[in-house]
Amino acid sequence: MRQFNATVAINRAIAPDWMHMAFEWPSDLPAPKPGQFFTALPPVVELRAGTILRRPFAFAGFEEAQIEKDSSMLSRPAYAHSIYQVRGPGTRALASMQPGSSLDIIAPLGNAFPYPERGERAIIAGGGIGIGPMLFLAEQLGAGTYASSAILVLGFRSALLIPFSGSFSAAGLPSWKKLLEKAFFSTDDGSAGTPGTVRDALEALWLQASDLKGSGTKNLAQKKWHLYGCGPGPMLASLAQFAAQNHMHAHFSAEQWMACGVGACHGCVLPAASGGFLRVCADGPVFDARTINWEANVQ
Amino acid sequence: MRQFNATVAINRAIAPDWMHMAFEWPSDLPAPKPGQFFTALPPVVELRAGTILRRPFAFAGFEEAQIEKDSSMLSRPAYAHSIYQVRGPGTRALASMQPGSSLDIIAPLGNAFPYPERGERAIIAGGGIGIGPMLFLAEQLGAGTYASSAILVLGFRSALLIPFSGSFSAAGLPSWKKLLEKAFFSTDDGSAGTPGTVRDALEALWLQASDLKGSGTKNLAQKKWHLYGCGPGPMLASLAQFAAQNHMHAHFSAEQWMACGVGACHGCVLPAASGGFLRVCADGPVFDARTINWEANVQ
Amino acid sequence: MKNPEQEQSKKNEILAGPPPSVLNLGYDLNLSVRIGSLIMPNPVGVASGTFGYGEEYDELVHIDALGALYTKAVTLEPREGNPPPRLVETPMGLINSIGLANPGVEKFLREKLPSLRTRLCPIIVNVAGSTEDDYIQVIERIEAHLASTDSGRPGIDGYEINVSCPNVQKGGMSFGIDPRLVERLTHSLRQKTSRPLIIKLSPNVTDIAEIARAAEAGGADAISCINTVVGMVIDTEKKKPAIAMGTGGLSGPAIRPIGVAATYKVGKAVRIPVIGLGGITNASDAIQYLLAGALAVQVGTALFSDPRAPLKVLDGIIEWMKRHSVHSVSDIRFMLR
Amino acid sequence: MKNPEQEQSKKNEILAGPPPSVLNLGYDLNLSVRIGSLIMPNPVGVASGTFGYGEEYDELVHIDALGALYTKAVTLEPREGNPPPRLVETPMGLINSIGLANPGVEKFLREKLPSLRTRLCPIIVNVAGSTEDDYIQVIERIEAHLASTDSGRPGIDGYEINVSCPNVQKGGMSFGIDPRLVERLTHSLRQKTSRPLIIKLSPNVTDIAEIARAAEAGGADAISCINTVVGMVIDTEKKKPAIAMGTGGLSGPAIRPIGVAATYKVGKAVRIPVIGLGGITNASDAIQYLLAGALAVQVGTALFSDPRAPLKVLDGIIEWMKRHSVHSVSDIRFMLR
Ligand SMILES: Cc1cc2nc3c(=O)[nH]c(=O)nc-3n(C[C@H](O)[C@H](O)[C@H](O)COP(=O)(O)OP(=O)(O)OC[C@H]3O[C@@H](n4cnc5c(N)ncnc54)[C@H](O)[C@@H]3O)c2cc1C
Ligand SMILES: Cc1cc2nc3c(=O)[nH]c(=O)nc-3n(C[C@H](O)[C@H](O)[C@H](O)COP(=O)(O)OP(=O)(O)OC[C@H]3O[C@@H](n4cnc5c(N)ncnc54)[C@H](O)[C@@H]3O)c2cc1C
Ligand SMILES: Cc1cc2nc3c(=O)[nH]c(=O)nc-3n(C[C@H](O)[C@H](O)[C@H](O)COP(=O)(O)O)c2cc1C
Ligand SMILES: Cc1cc2nc3c(=O)[nH]c(=O)nc-3n(C[C@H](O)[C@H](O)[C@H](O)COP(=O)(O)O)c2cc1C
Ligand code: FES
Ligand code: FES
Repeated sequence: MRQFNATVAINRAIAPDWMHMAFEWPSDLPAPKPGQFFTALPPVVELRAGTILRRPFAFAGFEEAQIEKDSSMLSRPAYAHSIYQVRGPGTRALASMQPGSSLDIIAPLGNAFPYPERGERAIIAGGGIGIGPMLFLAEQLGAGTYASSAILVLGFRSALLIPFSGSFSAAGLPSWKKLLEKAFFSTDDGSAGTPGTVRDALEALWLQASDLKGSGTKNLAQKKWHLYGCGPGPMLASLAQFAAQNHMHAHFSAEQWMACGVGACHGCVLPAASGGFLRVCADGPVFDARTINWEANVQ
Repeated sequence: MRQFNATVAINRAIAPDWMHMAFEWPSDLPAPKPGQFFTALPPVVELRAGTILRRPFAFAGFEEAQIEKDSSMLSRPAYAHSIYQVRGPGTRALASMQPGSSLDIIAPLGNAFPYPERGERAIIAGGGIGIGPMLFLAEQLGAGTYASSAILVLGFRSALLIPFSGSFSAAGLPSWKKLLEKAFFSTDDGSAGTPGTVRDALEALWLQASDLKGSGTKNLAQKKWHLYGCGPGPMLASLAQFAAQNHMHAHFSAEQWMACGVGACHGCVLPAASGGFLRVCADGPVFDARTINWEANVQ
Repeated sequence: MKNPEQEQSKKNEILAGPPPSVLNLGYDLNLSVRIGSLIMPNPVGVASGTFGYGEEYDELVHIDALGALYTKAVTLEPREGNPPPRLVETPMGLINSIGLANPGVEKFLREKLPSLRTRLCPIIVNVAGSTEDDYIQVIERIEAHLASTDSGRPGIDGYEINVSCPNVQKGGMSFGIDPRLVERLTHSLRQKTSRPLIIKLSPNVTDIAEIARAAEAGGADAISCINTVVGMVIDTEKKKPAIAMGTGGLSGPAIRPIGVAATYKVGKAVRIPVIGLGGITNASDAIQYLLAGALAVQVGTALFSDPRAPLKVLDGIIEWMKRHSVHSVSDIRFMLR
Repeated sequence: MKNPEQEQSKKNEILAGPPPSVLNLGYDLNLSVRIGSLIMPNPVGVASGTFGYGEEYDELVHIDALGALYTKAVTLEPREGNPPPRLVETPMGLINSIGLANPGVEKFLREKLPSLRTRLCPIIVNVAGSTEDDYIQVIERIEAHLASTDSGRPGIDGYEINVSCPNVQKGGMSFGIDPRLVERLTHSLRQKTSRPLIIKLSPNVTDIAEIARAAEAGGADAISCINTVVGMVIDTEKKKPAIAMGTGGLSGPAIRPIGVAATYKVGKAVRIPVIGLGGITNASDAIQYLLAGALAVQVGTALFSDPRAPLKVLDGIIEWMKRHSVHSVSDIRFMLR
């Protein structure tokens, strides 16, 4: 964990109100892991915004530094990537930043997604802007087509909102493009993939897997699912139920208003399943789905 | 008086920390007069500035709209000009605005300098950033060399701070350049013109005028002075004393923190010479020097 | 003496219709709110001391469309106010120390009332004083004047009593901190007028609900909540207070959470309407106050950054009501979950 | 029982030197301030509840260089705190409703004290409770523990008593609003410890000076001024309070003018030192508090935007002292013109 001034390298629209930002990563700082997040403090805000808090964002990707073959010099610094939605003054301020400008960052923060256990198949489910950390995780776990071990399931309100696809959308990381090509989709309006929610898409896949048991792809189909999720509160509550019903491991990345971001203020808590509260920034943001009372957090 | 969104046409440095701004003026709004001011609300501020008030600035010049010969179409809009010093968050925000962007303006506000009476010679004294309205007035009164009726006397801390002169300084209005060529100067450090304050420069001119009485330029020298002033509080207090001692008419433009800028809140008052208080925004900003207790305002 | 109730109902006829900005919307929204015998055409007024007596803003604001105009304070004698500097900006706030500068009730009636009579929006006169008798005399004088002049419009539709003034008889402590004083003052003024009587509370107390209940017990028609919060800024270069009087009154967005909390507390404590204010700059801010229990709101400091703020607030409330299918603005105060 | 005075003077020897950031300046500035028997190496501490027990900020802040670390509140029993949401941002402010979540005094002594003992800066334990007895027991328990463990550093150099907590025996009204309760509580605690006893006042009262005088009369060594201001935000889309408990405590730059005014008032009312806080983000803010009469300051909410804020504040105070030729930081409180 460190506070540093990062140079913004990329900051461009990838879907309506969605931006892709990349910034230089200090060469001597451990690389961020999927699930971890950073907090940013943009230098300029609109008049009367009156914001004072840093804003937390999940990492959506990381590119290692490249080192010259013959020397130990960096030929290109490392870059951290994030996908964010423009919602209020903080993200509007972020969206107005030009490449080359400097951004106050504290990172890496929080814990990361655990690897699936032996014999587990990673099912990675992202909803809305929650896809950022899911892309990062899917990349690391080598998610691919249905035949591969890990698969990615993404939910959107409509096909038009899928990033990198619209005509005005800039390209993101090459790995994201590949992942999106192989991903399963759900859309609320049915304009792409399974009509309905991410859970609906998962239910469909689950049925398919059961059907396949005993068939040729038995091996794969029989693997236990390990569900990874990030998205809006109601989605996580629904996925937690799905995971519990089907007795699968599940880890979700949660969100909550934050102040310190490092575990000191106890402001960012969620209700724990066993009573009491857990801090999203320091005990999470990744939680074993069974440890949080997700229902209580959906209002 | 109107509130409008003005397009910024010019916004560039003319001396260390000094900027020249011009913005488009609505074709159907009466032109501002020397002494009048506007208030501006920049759209974006630095983080944690927390400013909410509009910022007042004097007009430093005005260019009429140009109309096509053959039609009644505007070939160029009217422009209002101002010179401002970057001091705090409001002026920093203003200084960061790009030409072409939009600025919330209320104008024209306050009263204007009265014309000199018959037989009066206009002596126009500006100190520091107070030169803005003085340039505007000097242009309207046709200030020129010592032989002309109106003359301009400007005080700075040092020659290096005289606008448009340093190597990095952008040019301002052509009329300003002409006025500055003919102006008398004082500098605190003696690096240009009379060493000392604006008052010292005026005393020198005053002696010169007395010496000339009865000589060839008698006519001009015998004219009564009408002193116009704008600058820091101590300068105005000193000029008020000078004007009183020498029994001359004097009008000064004053400054005070403002909230409403239109006379409603009574926040921007100065102590009146006759007791009570006067509002800078609505009773001024131009006052007959005898009506204000300038000493009481210098702390 | 003429019957102010009658006068009022005459005026209500004129005012009861929706304000200009709503007329052409074609929606059937009820924006009017009732304070005592007065019906305000919409809930958005401009706060005392920030709008003068109206004239200064004539070229910038469509004054007739306001829910109400709360005048700058009127005192018995003319007041020159405090020495400058009187203002200093704070983070999202403003401290003022105007010192109730005003021409006094006689000059007010002579010079300000005629223009107020020409307004189509309700006019609430803000009254201040240093003794109970000061307040009483101001209202007596105004009532006598209104009774003696025969004119279609009274130009004064109610009173807002500023009890935050230092009470000279009680060693400079403000009236507004003592429930007994507030009840007595309200009771005395109640005898003098049947026009709406609004008590404006100071937030600088341990228990604002107690003061509100005292005002209600004294016969007030409504509570305005809140006046400014005591604050101070020190100029660290000059090593002295930024405003001449040392401390002053903090207003603006910085105090909005304090105002909303106070409104919520007062709304639960009394049955008379609450008028919420403090830091309102946009519709969402105003709706916070309405949801907290206010029947109407006032916009003050926000005028200084944008004179259009009050009517933008009104438009935003209308938009919100349509989106949330709320028919009557006076229902919002019961909608907090 | 060991003699805490003696322990303290041992620790003062270690601490009395200038902090790291000053060591290499080559200037002869006296930054230390005395609170009771404790000498703080510089006047800039971190505020209770915003810095945990230190560990969380280890990688971001040079904790040893702080003037003091005021811990998160410690209560007799463990507390889980309030349901979320607990935070909401306001214009230049933050409302929190943490509900004193903490592990309780036993676990604090077992799990938090060892790391506090490793700090070179003074540690002030913030104590909260629902009854007078709660406070007494926390301090008795800590004193007993310190007396029984033999270690070079006590790890606890004083107490800051948070009297803003709701008092369950008095129907939930806070201790801090009643001067008699504050005096009695202070007096009781004074019997239990000779370490510095700092009473932290709530600004949500009519007369904060009266409460400060009560704390002084009860034997307090210093006053911390101010705790958070009651505030509320309503989510106008969900039509419910933004934080689960309804109202919460407002902090940050928005309340700074309120804190400075309170510090000024309290500074004039008592002879014991005042520790100023509320909205300090930079050196100029801190110097406002010092000029208003504070001997030391605390930085709270500003940590959340920039963990470097406290040490930047300290550097800025040093720069200001040099520019204004002030030798000793404790002289600043007498310099207001
Ligand atoms: C661990 C973590 C990771 C996150 N990762 C991402 C990400 O990768 N991409 C992304 O776009 N957003 C992410 N967010 C949410 C992001 O922090 C908020 O959208 C952002 O702070 C909004 O700031 P604003 O000033 O633009 O809007 P505000 O005006 O502050 O808020 C706009 C809306 O966002 C909600 N909101 C604000 N902050 C939070 C928060 N911390 N948690 C939940 N809701 C909030 C508000 O209730 C409001 O409805 C993450 C949040 C957390 C806690
Ligand atoms: C009628 C009038 C005309 C003016 N004309 C000009 C002009 O032509 N060019 C120009 O550069 N400035 C002018 N000013 C001053 C200008 O308004 C301030 O410099 C500006 O508001 C500072 O804003 P800020 O946010 O940058 O600085 P802040 O941080 O607000 O203030 C920086 C410094 O300026 C002082 N200051 C702020 N506002 C005022 C004010 N209204 N009057 C006096 N001092 C103030 C503060 O005390 C502080 O020392 C004028 C002021 C008035 C009242
Ligand atoms: C410059 C100024 C003058 C004020 N004068 C008065 C006054 O004369 N009488 C009064 O009751 N309140 C007065 N107030 C308080 C406001 O009416 C209002 O209660 C307060 O400013 C909070 O609202 P706001 O944040 O919207 O400004 C004044 C406020 C300001 C800023
Ligand atoms: C998240 C948070 C938690 C707090 N917890 C405590 C606490 O446990 N005990 C206490 O006395 N004050 C507590 N406070 C109040 C602060 O110590 C401080 O008095 C207040 O925030 C004003 O200072 P600031 O504006 O610098 O934050 C807390 C404040 C915040 C923001
Ligand atoms: S944000 Fe402070 S504990 Fe999580
Ligand atoms: S600024 Fe309001 S009266 Fe001048």
